[in-house]
Amino acid sequence: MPQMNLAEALIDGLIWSLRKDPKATIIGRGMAGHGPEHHAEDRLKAEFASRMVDPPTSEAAVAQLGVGAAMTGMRPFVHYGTAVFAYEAWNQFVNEAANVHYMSNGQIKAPVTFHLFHGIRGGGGPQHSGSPYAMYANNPGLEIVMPSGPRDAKGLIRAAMASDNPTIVMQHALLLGLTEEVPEEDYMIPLGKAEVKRQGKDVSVIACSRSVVDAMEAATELAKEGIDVEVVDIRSIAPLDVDTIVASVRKTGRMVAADETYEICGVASELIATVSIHAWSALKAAPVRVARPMTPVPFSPPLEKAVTPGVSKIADACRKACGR
Amino acid sequence: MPQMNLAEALIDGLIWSLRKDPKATIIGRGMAGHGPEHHAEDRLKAEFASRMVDPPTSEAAVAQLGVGAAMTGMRPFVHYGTAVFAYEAWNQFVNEAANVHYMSNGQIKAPVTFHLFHGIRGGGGPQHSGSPYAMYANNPGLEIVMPSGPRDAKGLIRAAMASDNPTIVMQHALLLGLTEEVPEEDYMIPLGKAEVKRQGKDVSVIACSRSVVDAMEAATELAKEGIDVEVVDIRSIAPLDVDTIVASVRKTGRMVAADETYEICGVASELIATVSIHAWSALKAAPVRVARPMTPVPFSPPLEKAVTPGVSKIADACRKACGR
Amino acid sequence: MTGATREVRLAQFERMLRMRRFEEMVIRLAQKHEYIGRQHLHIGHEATGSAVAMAMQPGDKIHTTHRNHGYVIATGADPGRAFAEILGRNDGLNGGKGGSWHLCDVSTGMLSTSAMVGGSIALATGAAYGLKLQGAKNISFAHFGDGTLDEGVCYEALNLASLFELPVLFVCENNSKAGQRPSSMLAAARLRDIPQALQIENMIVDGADADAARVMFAQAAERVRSTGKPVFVECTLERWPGSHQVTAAFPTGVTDLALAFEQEKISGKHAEWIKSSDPILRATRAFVESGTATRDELAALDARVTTLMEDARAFAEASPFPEPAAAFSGVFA
Amino acid sequence: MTGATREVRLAQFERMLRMRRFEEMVIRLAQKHEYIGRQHLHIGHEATGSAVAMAMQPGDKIHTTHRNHGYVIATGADPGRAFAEILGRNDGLNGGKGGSWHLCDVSTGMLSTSAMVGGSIALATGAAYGLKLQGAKNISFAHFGDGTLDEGVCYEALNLASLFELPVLFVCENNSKAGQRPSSMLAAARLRDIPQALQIENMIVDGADADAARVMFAQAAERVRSTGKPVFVECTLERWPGSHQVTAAFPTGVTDLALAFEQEKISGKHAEWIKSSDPILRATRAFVESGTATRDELAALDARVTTLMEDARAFAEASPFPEPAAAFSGVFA
Ligand SMILES: Cc1ncc(C[n+]2csc(CCOP(=O)(O)OP(=O)(O)O)c2C)c(N)n1
Ligand SMILES: Cc1ncc(C[n+]2csc(CCOP(=O)(O)OP(=O)(O)O)c2C)c(N)n1
Ligand SMILES: [Mg+2]
Ligand SMILES: [Mg+2]
Repeated sequence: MPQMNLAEALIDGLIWSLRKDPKATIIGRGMAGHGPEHHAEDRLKAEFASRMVDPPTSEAAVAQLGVGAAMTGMRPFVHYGTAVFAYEAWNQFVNEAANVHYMSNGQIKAPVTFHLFHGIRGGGGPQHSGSPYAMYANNPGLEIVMPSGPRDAKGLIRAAMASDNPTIVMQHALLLGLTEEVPEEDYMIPLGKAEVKRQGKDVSVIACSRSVVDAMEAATELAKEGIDVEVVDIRSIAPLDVDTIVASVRKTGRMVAADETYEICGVASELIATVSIHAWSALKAAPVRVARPMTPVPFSPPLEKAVTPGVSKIADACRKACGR
Repeated sequence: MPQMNLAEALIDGLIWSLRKDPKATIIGRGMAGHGPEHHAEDRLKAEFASRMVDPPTSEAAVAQLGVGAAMTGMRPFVHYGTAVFAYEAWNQFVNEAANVHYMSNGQIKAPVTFHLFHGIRGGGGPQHSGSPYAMYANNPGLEIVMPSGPRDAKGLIRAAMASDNPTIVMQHALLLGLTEEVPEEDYMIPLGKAEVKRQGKDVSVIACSRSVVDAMEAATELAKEGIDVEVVDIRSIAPLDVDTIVASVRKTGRMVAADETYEICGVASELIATVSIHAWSALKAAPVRVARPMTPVPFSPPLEKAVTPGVSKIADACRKACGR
Repeated sequence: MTGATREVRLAQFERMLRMRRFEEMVIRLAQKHEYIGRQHLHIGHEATGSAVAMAMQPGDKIHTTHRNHGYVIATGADPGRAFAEILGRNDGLNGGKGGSWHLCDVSTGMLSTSAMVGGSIALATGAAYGLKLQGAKNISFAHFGDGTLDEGVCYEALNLASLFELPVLFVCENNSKAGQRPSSMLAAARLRDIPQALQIENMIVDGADADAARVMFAQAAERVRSTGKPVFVECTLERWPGSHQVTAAFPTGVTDLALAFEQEKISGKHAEWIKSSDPILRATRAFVESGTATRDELAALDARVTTLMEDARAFAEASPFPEPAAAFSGVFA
Repeated sequence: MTGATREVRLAQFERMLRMRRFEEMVIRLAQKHEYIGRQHLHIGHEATGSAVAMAMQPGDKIHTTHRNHGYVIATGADPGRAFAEILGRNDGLNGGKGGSWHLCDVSTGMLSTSAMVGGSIALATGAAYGLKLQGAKNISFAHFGDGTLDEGVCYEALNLASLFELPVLFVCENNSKAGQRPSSMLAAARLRDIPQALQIENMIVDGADADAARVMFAQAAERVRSTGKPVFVECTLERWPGSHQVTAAFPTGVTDLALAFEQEKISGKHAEWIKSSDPILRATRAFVESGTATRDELAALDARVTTLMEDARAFAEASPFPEPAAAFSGVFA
């Protein structure tokens, strides 16, 4: 199996999508970011330049370009270089794309995929560090996935492009260089399925996106202290795989919810609420939340670090959940 | 004390704001809705027509009209007739207004008030029934209040207009006709303070906006069954008055979170997470969530009713929390 | 005048009558039924709507706004199912999930009604993009009001359509009033200065003149088909006095075709609109004055349409409300 | 040529040199320090930026975009504090919280930098509204690039400014490239067709010609002050070849004023830009050719500015990083 970084894997997923479906089409550029991994996009351009278009800086109409085209049967992949740019298309995502199928009573679908780079990314500052997937999740009609590694990125993008629903793929900007073995062939990872990324018996860290990577590192560290951490990657916030999450907490009896969306009404809040509602009696201790604190992301490196959920905060949370 | 409906009370709050502060100014129209209460606006127009302006249907630039003017020292009140219209100004709310003070390191403030009618309102359908305050709450830098009655509406609007921060006032469209005694004189209700609207000992319903009204009715009903309900109106989701919420649950040992934002990553999720984190050991049973289910709001009356949190769902949730 | 045959003109007139009688029935339904929501009627826009519908070919797509009923009917949706939808009934076009503001009928090409100002124009631009990518010969229509030009997304969509050369026909119904406001709030001298600045071919037509509108839209659609590029047509209309009614009402009365010939009988505060702005009465008069049809023929047509709408109403009112469980289905495809 | 005194022209030139030497230092800082984020340098825009700053009067306000450094310096912020901000240091203009993309200095009227395309233009329109409501004689400036015209909110802001007659001067730096794209993606024949359609007085100027830009902005600002209405000035510029550098670089080399007179020494892939587009070299040549200043005088001025920037850099690099706890303060006023 070849090694791929996340940028290469997502481009690979995209290439397979375009190969398999003549209705697949791309709106946007810079799909592999502007960092050291950006060359991954070259393969895509080489094979499919004619199916890619570079739109103006008009996020709202560009979203509708995708939605409207999807309503005629196309499967557009619409890329936003930074998730916050899509704030200009908020209405088009949550109040147009999301409603197409339901409000027509199933007469018509909008199989569009929106692809956004999110996250505290190093120097993004107050306006460019947004991770809006908790906000999107507080709205029906959108499938939302957050790949935490190359293999998932490829399989989830393929599934997003094959889905008949509007789907948002949230890629953490700092994961683009992450490398692992990725199958060369075409495959999909079903939307809405969590994955236990590490088995453990003492505490469940329920996480997604970059926090999964951090949780895995924290787990390695905690193993040395005799704490056996289970890491559940929810992969998708909509639909949410409640069964897998609840099963893990029923097993360990303790939970840490770790995620980079903001604390209030964020993904970590939802995970704790879900577990409290469905598995309250299985909890042996209060759940612990690791999330982005309620402050804009400052530019200065030490300040940015202070607001970033990360390995040591997750490890501390696990210790706390385990009464250490 | 005079009786006022909520529309009259909010106009009264606005009138006091304009009287007390020459920098207060109004952008928008239809502040008292378009329903039977709309005449409440006449008083405002009579006294302050020259300080009101009717903008084009340009939600994004209109938001910035307010924010930019606020940055020069004005205190604009910007009204959106239906909350979802402000989706077109998402970036301007969460990524511009919210960041002004922090990212300038306190050099400049943006004391703007955004006023939005939200909620499942009877016939609003999939596109006009939004209640985006959980989404807004998943972002720092905005104060967000949701008055549940006339007295709160007046006092919170006054406080919002006096605040040095960007503040969002979310009024439930169906509460405009709600009537109660409201002090005639000028007063403020501090932002970020919850209020126990009904004392009880068996179960705490933590709610806001219209769900407070429903919870009060459910409490009356449940009293007949021997269940003594405490109703906590959070009034503000940012800042969130964790102490009052937690104190109530510590007292009753049981909680129902009732709110009209969507279930996933909604206000009810946050309330359950907050209590689970801070008062887990005080809980005698699993918390129960009453929220808007993850479906667009259908137009047809029986369908709309099916997705609306309301008295009977809150009452059932209380019974469940109490093991009945 | 035009060289169109009598049949074509009568066919248009029938569409116009259906549109008008449909809306009049909506007012009656609103007076009778409690839950019907707020309506934005298309009365006064029939010449434009019918002309647009007649310019459409099978496979063409159209997206509309809140003021959509006319288009739904003109493009051929079943009026019974449209009434049922407005009443939130099970047999509604959208199964009761959409209501008046979201009527659509994919079988007639009416892909959606977006009730967000700026929604239809951007979606229709996207649909045109989809059609173009698929190499279809079809074109896309965007219906919207003058107030839509206030919205940034409208400007963005116009720019995209021009830049990418998309086959979309922009139908701007300028009723000189955005929503309930006295006038559009665009600082342009003419609405068309915006598409003009974006290098979109544009034209203007009297949107209450059935013949002129039909000819204009036939030409405009032909331009879009042959060039593959967008065209913008501004349709001037005098706003129907009932447009800003929050509650249902008949400010101009139920349309009486006879008034086309008995102008002296027209009185009241809205006499001017009825006399010179009502496209139905204008068309009625033109038929008879040019000898194309007689008063009796038109009256007979009207009677048939009225019966049709009566039957449609009966169908809709007989339709049950959907089961509550239906609320939870169809969120995802 | 203009009737401006030698002093005014030299004062402008000094601002331009400060702007240039500032940016060149930023490149050096970026090469040296790890954490500096992405920079959008204002090299090549100095004639415009200095002209705008000179048209400002005390109490006027300006909002800028991502390409903001030139305005920060031209309007008089302390370069040491500006460097410190770009380095994320405690003495930065924004205490390290903003970085390059959000530099502001309320004491000089520079209210904010929004790094969202369309942010500055709409905020400046709002500021103009605030000034107008307060009866101030002051005006508001909006700096933005040609790509900004792609954004709907930009169009909306222009419309609002025109409709409400707001005292805002729109400074559109047309460097013929939006971001890293080969050209602006507006379907208009000329950028100014958009403000023109919205009935905003508009003009165009060679934005790399210091004298022309200064005269134009003095006039434009005067128009805004006297009429209370918006004016739109398009400044044409040839994009600096370093603009789309992801990593810091000196594609055109450190500016050497002597090249103004030794054009034959200019070579390499960017020779054309250096020869004819660099506003600093153009101004240098104009001074000497017109006899307004000697090469030695200009070189001496340059040396002073260079020393100033060197001191500013030293100040910034000596400034400590803020304490982590600072991250949590100031969310609310
Ligand atoms: C984004 C958005 N903002 C505001 C509204 C409220 N609204 C409904 S209709 C309307 C006026 C539209 O005017 P115009 O486009 O001219 O259509 P008309 O009603 O005149 O046919 C407005 C502002 C909305 N539906 N969507
Ligand atoms: C809303 C939004 N969309 C996209 C971007 C990404 N972006 C940053 S700069 C830029 C290009 C802006 O071009 P222009 O306005 O001409 O300024 P220039 O860089 O040429 O000075 C873009 C698209 C952004 N910052 N904000
Ligand atoms: Mg109109
Ligand atoms: Mg540019």
